[in-house]
Amino acid sequence: MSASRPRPIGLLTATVALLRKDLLIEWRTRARLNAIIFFALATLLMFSFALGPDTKLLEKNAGGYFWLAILFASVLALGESFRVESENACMDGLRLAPADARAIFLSKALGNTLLLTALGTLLVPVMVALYGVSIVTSGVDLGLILLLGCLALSAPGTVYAAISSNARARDVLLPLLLFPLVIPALLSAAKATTLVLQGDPMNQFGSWAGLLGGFNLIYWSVGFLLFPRIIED
Amino acid sequence: MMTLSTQLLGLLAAAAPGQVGSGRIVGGWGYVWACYAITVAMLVLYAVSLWVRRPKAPTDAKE
Amino acid sequence: MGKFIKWGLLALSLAVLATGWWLGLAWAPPDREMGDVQRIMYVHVPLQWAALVAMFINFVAAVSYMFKASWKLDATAESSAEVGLVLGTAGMITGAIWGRPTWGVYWSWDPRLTSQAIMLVAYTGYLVLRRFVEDPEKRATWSSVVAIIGAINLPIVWFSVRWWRSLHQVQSTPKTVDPEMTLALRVSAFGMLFITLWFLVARYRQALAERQAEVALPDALPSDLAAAGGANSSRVA
Amino acid sequence: MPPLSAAPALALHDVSKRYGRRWALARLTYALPAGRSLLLTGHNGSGKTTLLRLLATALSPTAGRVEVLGRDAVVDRDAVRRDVALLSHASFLYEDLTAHQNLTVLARLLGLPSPADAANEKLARVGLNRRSDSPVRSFSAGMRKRLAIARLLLKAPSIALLDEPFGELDPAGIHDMEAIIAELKASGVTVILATHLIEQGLTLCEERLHLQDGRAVAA
Repeated sequence: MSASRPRPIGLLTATVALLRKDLLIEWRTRARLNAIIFFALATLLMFSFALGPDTKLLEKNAGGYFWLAILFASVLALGESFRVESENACMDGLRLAPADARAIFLSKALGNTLLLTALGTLLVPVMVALYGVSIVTSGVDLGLILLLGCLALSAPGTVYAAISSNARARDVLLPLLLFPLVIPALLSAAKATTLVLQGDPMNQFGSWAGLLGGFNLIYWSVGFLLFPRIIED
Repeated sequence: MMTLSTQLLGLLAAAAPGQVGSGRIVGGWGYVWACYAITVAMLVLYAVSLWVRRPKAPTDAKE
Repeated sequence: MGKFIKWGLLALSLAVLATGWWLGLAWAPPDREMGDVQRIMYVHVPLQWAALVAMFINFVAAVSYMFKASWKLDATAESSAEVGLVLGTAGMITGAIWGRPTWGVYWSWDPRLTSQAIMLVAYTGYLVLRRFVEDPEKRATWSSVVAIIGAINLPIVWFSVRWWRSLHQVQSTPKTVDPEMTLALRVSAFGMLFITLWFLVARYRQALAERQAEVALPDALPSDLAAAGGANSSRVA
Repeated sequence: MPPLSAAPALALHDVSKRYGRRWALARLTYALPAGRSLLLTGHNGSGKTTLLRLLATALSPTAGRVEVLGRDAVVDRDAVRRDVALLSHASFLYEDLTAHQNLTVLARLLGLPSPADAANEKLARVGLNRRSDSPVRSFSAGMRKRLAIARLLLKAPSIALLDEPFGELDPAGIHDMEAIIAELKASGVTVILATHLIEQGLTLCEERLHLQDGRAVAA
């Protein structure tokens, strides 16, 4: 063929190219995306029904419910993002292209972070309205926790979604593997969010954000190192 | 790795819960027997499950 | 050696465990504050130690598998996770029962018990994953990844739960223990450890036999391949 | 005969591949001289697809060594991947993206200077330029095959691994595919072709390997 020989591209370029592809697919299947958003909204709503009209209780636990809604939505989003790759063996197509497996991890995890962060941003006003809470300390803190929390759900989530998408009973397997793993992230994100919503007299926000940061550091490295072993065998 | 193992040991091994309040607890043998009975039952059940799942065909004599 | 390990080790461990429990239940004095309830320690603590040993073996086997693939390591990982899950569950149940007379409730969100509960769920997930993957090589690799991540998670869970709880209650500190108690505890712990070892060996043999049956050479092939089977440069030895 | 210095296009040393308890390939040894093209024949399940996937490094052998252009397919995997391209039963196509977007994604991963133009060029080559902005989900099986071959052409491989390229194509499509394969060969690409259409295969390939139960047998 007359075309010039392809030359290898760097990790960053590959990540960006794959991320663009994932976002393009999300955009072209935005009906699916909308369904996930409505699922999260419905989850928030269901908590208020499950607890009855006790506004005090809802207000007190708003941070926890908010993060549970995001966690449930993340399981759906992660499952979808790997279902797209298993259709027509697209993951094989990427591996043989060749795309660096670490770039696949980074693009999937970053794409999922973006999606969840956007979802969380949409959920905040709904939470404020439904649960009657208000942002007491600062919106910047809330944004920081939202970003850190979504990063923390995405890295281990990507690793486990890659595994469970190739196993039987994938829909059960992903939450079973993921939920015990993200408990520390969920716990610190919910705590920190509660502090933002109810005031932070003892200045504990920093420690929870720090814990979340450490969690991210560990699992982004672990995923980066172990993900290639999952998709190459 | 040693650090992790030590940490793990410290994590659960010394899981002897401390006591709350003061004054000696009297009796409570029922709790003690329950613990021992449950443990023995679980170990026996697990042994039985190992027996049930034992390899059907014996492995080669060479191995 | 099979017979000796099978029955000799079992007899030894049962004898040691029975001695340890007898020492704990009849010989050692009751605790100054907890009274006779404290005798739960001689079953609870050995269970927890043994579960930890099993989980640690699982972690080591999983990490080793990442560096050198072998069915023996895979079988070790599988057997230790299962034995650890059984012992850990027993340990958690006895811990909860112990909590009833001492704390007044079965479950107090104590960091250790909570971390352990999370750990048990994680290892249940590990064993379920193994059931749901057909391909032996993939199953071994993926479950190793899950085991490594699960082990890394343990200290994180422990710290976060402790932090989370410490805002509500002060952690109780371990108390000093009488020498008689120490001896009874040690003997019980060794007995439990031997039983664990026996379970591990028995389960390991099963797992290895299953793996070898899964990857056995099919009958349809010419005999030359069967002969070379042991010597080929298989990725998974 | 190829010059002695040239490494064989591909060499299989005692290659076996096991799926569970079944051997898909059993101790296969074969060397394809440089500059020749290979026809793989055999019944369904004889190991043709497995062999192509091994050569494409989509699988690694259970035992034995696979060499592509003198490089070990396991040790030098990434280098081998850049040399080969696989047309497989699975199309590697994203259903939700358009034909053009599918090719652009690959062109970016390959580091081609102008991905969109390269994609357009290959779409025109396989006669899909009028449907370039339709999502793959709306494509027929034959159109998917054409798009998949465009994907292969985009990679400009030294070795093209074609697994049943004529399947699901109408007579005109088969004719086009033959032309494309002839063109690949003319430009110096080694073609490894697995097909049931033996006449077409024999006109395109100089060498033939007949597989039966994962072993090479005389056709």
